[in-house]
Amino acid sequence: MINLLFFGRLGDFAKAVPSTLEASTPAEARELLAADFPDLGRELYEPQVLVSVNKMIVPWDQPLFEGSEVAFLPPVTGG
Amino acid sequence: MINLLFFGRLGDFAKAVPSTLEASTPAEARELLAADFPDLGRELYEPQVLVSVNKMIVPWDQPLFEGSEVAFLPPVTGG
Amino acid sequence: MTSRIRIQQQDFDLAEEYELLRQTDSAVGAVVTFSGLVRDFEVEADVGVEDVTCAKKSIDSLSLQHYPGMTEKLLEAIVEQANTRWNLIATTVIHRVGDLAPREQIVLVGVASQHRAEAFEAAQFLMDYLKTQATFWKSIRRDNQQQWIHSKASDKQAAERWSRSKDE
Amino acid sequence: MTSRIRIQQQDFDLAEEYELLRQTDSAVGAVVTFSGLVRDFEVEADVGVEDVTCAKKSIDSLSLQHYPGMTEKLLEAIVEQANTRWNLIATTVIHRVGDLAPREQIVLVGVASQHRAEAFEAAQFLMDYLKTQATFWKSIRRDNQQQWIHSKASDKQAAERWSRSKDE
Repeated sequence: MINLLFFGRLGDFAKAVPSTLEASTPAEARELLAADFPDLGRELYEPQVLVSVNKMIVPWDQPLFEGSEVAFLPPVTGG
Repeated sequence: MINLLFFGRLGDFAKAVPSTLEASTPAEARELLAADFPDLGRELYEPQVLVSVNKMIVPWDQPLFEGSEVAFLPPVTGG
Repeated sequence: MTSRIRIQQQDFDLAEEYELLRQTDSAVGAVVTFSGLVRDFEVEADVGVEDVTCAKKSIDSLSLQHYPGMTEKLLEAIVEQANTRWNLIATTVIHRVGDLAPREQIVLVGVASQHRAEAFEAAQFLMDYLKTQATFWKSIRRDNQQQWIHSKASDKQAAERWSRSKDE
Repeated sequence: MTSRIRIQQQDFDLAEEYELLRQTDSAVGAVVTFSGLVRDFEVEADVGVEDVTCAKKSIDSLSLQHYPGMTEKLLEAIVEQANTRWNLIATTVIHRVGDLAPREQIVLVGVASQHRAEAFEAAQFLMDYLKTQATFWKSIRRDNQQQWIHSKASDKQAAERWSRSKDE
């Protein structure tokens, strides 16, 4: 099981989404989420959305392990 | 008569210089000063030295009038 | 280099942070501070059929979310990059999170160095990178509706100029 | 634009000036301040027969002379130029004169604007022009001897970059 986090506008689309999932890469997690939650899926496939695993930005095919924290990050807007 | 002011390092060379003079341009004032005070003269002829009349930077041939305030300004070093 | 990084809900005191920066060392000749404040409006693009117009729309409040644990690491990396590029004596980065009203302080970046050029450049660099790399997300509230702010192309461009060359 | 220009012997309070800048208008989104401090040394060039070396020499105090009446006019002109180039909401320029000990504040430049780029650029512009155009002269005291500071080529170059083009 991996833990899921959604930030910024992605959080609005992820209100009904479970906080854990079985997936071996972020890409697979995104695919599974898009199948069940098409509105969220459209957002996650936006090219500007990045993914982090355990608080490091990673490529979408990064291998995941039990307990990995996977966060979906829209473009940042701080400052 | 015109009034003379010397700023920065020029002040060190102008301690014995009278505070007024008869001159029709800053160039003439400088010439008269250089004749009487050769050390000051060398400083005043440095190309970086500017002259102001009544607190405005002017060319050396600017006409002077009774009571004009002529200031000799070495490169500034504030801030 | 002395570096202070804080992410907090409460307000900060520029005077206090400035004193810490200037007192770090007797070699400090320049201190630059940048404070970002909540304006009472946001500029929004209205994309029409034939053209794009920009309108100022007033806001009731701003809200800042961040990714705890990740933001701190990213800010540390940004400060470390600035310190590699310039010869800095001390830096301060404070970013607030949570709900903020118009006119409140959002962010403070402060840099102490020997000379002014490096303090100015490093402060600008820190802000440009913070805006485009640190995991903060801003939303505005207006008429009881929350709306996420879009990232700005101008911020991306501002950050990109630092990767072109050091002296550009 | 609100502009405050002061030349004074007494110290200034950054916090007070910052509050004035940020409270000018609810459209203020960015405030940049630059503070110049007296360092406890001056870098001096020793011109030898074969090469030029630079040495840090400690100082006891700094003294600032200016041309009353002329300096104010020049600072006003510099601020006016900045305001023509950038869209500014408020500016503050304070320069101290007289004797200053190491670690004391010499100069403050503050700029409030809507966006950070213009505040950063205008503050840098004000400092670069103040350094090369305002009628201040600095001397240092060391072992009871007064010595006038030479103007720096780097300051002249810093000011010249603004005349090349607005966006460079």
